[in-house]
Amino acid sequence: MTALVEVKGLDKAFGGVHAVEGVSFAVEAGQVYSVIGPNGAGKTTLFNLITGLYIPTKGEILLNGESTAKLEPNQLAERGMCRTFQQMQICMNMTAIENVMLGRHLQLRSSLITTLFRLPSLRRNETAARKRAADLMKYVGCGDYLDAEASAMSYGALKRLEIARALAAEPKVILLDEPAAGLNATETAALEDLIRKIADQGITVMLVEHDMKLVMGISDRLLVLNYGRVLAEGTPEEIRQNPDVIAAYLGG
Amino acid sequence: MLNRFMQSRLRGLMVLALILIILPVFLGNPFHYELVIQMAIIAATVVGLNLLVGFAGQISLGHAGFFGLGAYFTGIATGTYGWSSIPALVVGAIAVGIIAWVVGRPILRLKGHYLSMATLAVGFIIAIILNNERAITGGPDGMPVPAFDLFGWELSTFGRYSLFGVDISGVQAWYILASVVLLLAVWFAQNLIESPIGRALRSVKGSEVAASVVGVDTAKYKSLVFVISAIYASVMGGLYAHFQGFITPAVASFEFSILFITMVVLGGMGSTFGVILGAVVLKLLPQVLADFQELETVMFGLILMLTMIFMPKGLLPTITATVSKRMRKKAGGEA
Amino acid sequence: MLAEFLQYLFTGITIGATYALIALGFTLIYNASHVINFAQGEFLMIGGMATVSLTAMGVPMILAVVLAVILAGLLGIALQRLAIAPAKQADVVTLIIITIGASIFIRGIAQVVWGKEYHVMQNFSTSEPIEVFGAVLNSQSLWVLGIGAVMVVGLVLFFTKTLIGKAILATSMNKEAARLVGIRTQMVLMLAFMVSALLGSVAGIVVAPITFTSYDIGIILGLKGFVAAAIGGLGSGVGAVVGGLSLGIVEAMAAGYISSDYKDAVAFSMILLVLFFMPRGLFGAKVVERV
Amino acid sequence: MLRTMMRRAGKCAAVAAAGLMMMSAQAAEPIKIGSFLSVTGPASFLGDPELKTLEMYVEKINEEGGVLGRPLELVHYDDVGNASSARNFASRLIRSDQVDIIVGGSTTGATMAAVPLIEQAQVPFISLAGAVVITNPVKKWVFKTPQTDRMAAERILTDMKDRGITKFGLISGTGGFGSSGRTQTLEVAEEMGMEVVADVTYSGSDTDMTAQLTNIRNTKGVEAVLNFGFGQGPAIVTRNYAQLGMELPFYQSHGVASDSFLELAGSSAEGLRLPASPLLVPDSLPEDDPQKEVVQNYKAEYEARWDSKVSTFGAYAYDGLMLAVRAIEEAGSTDPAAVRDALENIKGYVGVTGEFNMAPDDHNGLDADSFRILEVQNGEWKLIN
Repeated sequence: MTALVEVKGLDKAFGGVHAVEGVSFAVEAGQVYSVIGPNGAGKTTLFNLITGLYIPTKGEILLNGESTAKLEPNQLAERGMCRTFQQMQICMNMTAIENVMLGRHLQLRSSLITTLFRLPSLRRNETAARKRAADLMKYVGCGDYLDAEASAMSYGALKRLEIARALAAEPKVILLDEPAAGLNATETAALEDLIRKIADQGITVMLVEHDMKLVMGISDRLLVLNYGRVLAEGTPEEIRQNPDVIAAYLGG
Repeated sequence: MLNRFMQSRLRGLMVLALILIILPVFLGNPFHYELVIQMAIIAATVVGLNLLVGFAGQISLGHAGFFGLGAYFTGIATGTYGWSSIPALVVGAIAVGIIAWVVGRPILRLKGHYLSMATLAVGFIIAIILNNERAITGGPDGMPVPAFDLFGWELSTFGRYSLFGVDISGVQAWYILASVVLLLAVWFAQNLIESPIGRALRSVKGSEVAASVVGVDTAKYKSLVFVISAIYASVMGGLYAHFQGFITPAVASFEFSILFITMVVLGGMGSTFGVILGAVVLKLLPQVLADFQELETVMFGLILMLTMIFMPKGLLPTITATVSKRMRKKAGGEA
Repeated sequence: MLAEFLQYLFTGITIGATYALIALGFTLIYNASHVINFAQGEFLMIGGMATVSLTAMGVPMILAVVLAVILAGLLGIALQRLAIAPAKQADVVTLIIITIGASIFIRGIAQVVWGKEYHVMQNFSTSEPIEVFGAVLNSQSLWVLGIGAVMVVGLVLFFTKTLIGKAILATSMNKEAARLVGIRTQMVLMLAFMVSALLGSVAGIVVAPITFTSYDIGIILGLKGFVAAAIGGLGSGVGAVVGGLSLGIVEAMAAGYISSDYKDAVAFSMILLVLFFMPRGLFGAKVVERV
Repeated sequence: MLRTMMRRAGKCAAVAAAGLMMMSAQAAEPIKIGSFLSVTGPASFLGDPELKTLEMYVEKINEEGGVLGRPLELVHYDDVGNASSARNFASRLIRSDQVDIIVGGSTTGATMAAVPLIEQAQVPFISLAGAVVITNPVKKWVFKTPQTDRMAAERILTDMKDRGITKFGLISGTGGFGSSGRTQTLEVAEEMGMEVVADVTYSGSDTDMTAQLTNIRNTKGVEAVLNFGFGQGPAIVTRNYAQLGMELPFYQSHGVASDSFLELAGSSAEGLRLPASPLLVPDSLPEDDPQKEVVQNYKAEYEARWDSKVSTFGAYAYDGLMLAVRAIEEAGSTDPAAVRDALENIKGYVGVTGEFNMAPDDHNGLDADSFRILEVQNGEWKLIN
């Protein structure tokens, strides 16, 4: 079985400083794959590289066996990759549901003429998209905000809204960057359920997260980064027993 | 169903149409009509500009360049080459659209003030060309533009026409034309905003990264909205040229660009009806302030400054926010 | 040939030095507050007009210059306090419109107070031009260049050696952090506007003998200053100087060698070209977008 | 602000209504002289003295009993030098204020923008702007008081020829005045068999024209230099000319024929020549010159009233107003067609600018000789011929 996401010898330097160096790993379809490591280990940089926001200094990323080197983020989205952000990227100039409907952008191709005259086909698609977006909002647990402006939502709700938007794009793989940051215990538990539900649908999940309990509980495999390099890779059980990881985490 | 539809989507358009129907009652003389006609044409231009600035968040300080190109294309095509008005407007719009696309592709990669700078430069270059190509444009002294014609039927502000048996004057006929054009401009703009394309545009302003990771080709949409707003400007420039009967390179000037963007910001960025209000206010202000003579400039600057300081979101959004807050308070008090 | 080239170069450098000084004013305010101050040209106008009108009233030149500079400084403070500070939550474009409103307002007042005529200011020293290899240089150009250089050096020292200067820099880099270490950011912003106004008014005074001065001279010079600042890269002092000089030289060369009709178009095309290859100007900070 | 606007709108409506009601009592009505001028903005040096002149003489005429027993009322708007504002204010004058005649249009751009409207509205219009296009081809309702730029070009080139010059360099502003002047100069030069060997321009906002002048200086065969432009630009050109040490005969156009130009250009202006109205040299005119008295009176009255130097541009407004008054008097009413016909037939009106002899094919009525060639000597204007 070929890997869905494969990273080979990835390097990213910012003015001589290596944020990510020689990182290789593979994520297979259907897995929950987590990336952990101390602050500044290069986790978000890695996600930015995978999703095409940064251009690697060296190395290669394959999505479904295809090199992503020349692809823009939106072209990666067309190939089934979607993500959320550590520093949330919500369009505050739109309503909550419009943010989710934005996620359906790729499914809602309409011509300029159809749009300008608001022809029936567009209206039908819009109604369907709105319904699907509403369902997704309920699914991630922000059904209370169906009529709200994005700017009126709480932090936790926005985090879930961002996941709903990513799901609206019907991705094959979804990258979640610290979804639990800033959430309380109840919210984190709900999030864990949500990630499981997503994984159960057959969507591959990649996760950057600090909450060890959450990560160890739901991950199939883990990647541990330290100073931009791979410290360890394996199942939660293997990681837990890896002496390097223990040393790094205990500050040894 | 129909009721809800009316409420949400077309309410604003209906109100605008109603205002345009009732307004003539208050228009005392042909000059008042002229003012309103100009307001409508300029308002339609800034409705287009607002798509770019208010919704997609891309600042343009050179939009009058496209307005001027449209005006001159129409002026030259109808005046020098004897074209009919509609083909002149259409071909002009296509030509300006292509120019905007060619120019927009590279400069829309720029962000913030650098984009302002680049659009300003484009506007200036257009104005300089119009000013210098005397043989074609008449140079700084400008050129006359024939009356608007619809397949041989001429629309002059001094003519008399019959509409469904009712005798109307030339300015009234123009008023009807300008009203229809404004309503269409608003209708198209609203349709565009509330569509997948519109969401993509707004997401470029809201968060460009978010837009790109859900598959929005932000470069493409920025170019698209740039072209659309340039086409709005071009068509309106053409109508403006016909209506004025005479154009000078001032229609493409930096001052005019600043006036356009000021209308957008003063009225309320991202609010279609807000920018119309902005156009009305800024078009009316010089007429109202004309009596102040020497102090006119001082007053204009002061009003502009104070409005923006105390209503940074623009006139209409601030007014609606205040009104709805009051109403909520009232409703709360009663309950 | 050489004489011709040198002549264009001198012309370009003189105009360019003026642009550079204005661009520095933009840079200063941009650095401290990320505002593009479209009223920057009005500081120039105030400097020139106040000096001219004071000398006409019999005030000695030196005193008139000092008073004019002080007037501009006060205006800078007033602009920040009364127009920019109350609108600090506003959008970038809104702030631009506010400064445009302010510039129209200031210009309006100047027109009422000083009238609409153009005024002459005498050269600071001899009016005899200086000849170099067949090209002539206006003696006032030397003043422009000299005072320009002094001001650039002064600014560098101000930012690197004085506490206030360092505070302005710190605020520009990170407002929150600056506040945490006890910098009164509002005070710093006010200072930035004041220094920028001082800079502008001095520029207005030194160039007045070359360009004449009137109530509306600030419009076009302010605009050119913005252009220069953008070419150089907003926020970069070196950029402002290089941007100003190169804009001036390109204009003069274009007028001399290409077409005087299209020299401004050539200058604006240069901007487009620079921004095409360097989206943040020649010396603009390269920032990595954080997501 | 909105309230003020509403109030004003109300006022406007009230005035309009009142106007309608009073139509019947027209005999008591003042004669409305409409005007749109560039009182502020880049052309304010034209509009400002023009407005002052109009205000002052409307007052004076009213003190002396008005015209046809009716007082004059001046309705004025400032077009800020913007052509589309000019057109809009012209429309306001015609349609809202319903003026009887328009005297205005400081610049050619402002004038030409208003012309199509005025022609359709059929209101007599006396423009105060220079370019030849305003009255050539003749437009039925449009007249003008300043000499055309073509005449200026003819006058200058004749003077050059008299001095034996056949090849000259031309530097002009890119604004309306300079640009039109340039075209006329090129045409006249060709007709007179002269050669324009260098042809450069500068824009109105330029602060240094050394580069353009260097270009002219380095052109082979240049025997003189002509600058066509107005505003502060020609003063800068003059100064740069002196700085470059250029010693060829130097000409300016009538666009800078004012004392303030001398102040700006200072000693650099020494020796330059230009065509101008005799207003700049009232006392040098021979006693038998019919214009002498008019010119001296206008200068004295203007300077007494406004405490500022008289300018030839204000004189255009003086002549415009006087022509309008004369036409109304001759027509015996304010009927537009009658006033227009009267205007077209005015002969031998001696004004400040020159002697006007209107004709159906000449709505300017001046000839090139109304320009006097002046030279700057010791910082003052001297009449050459």
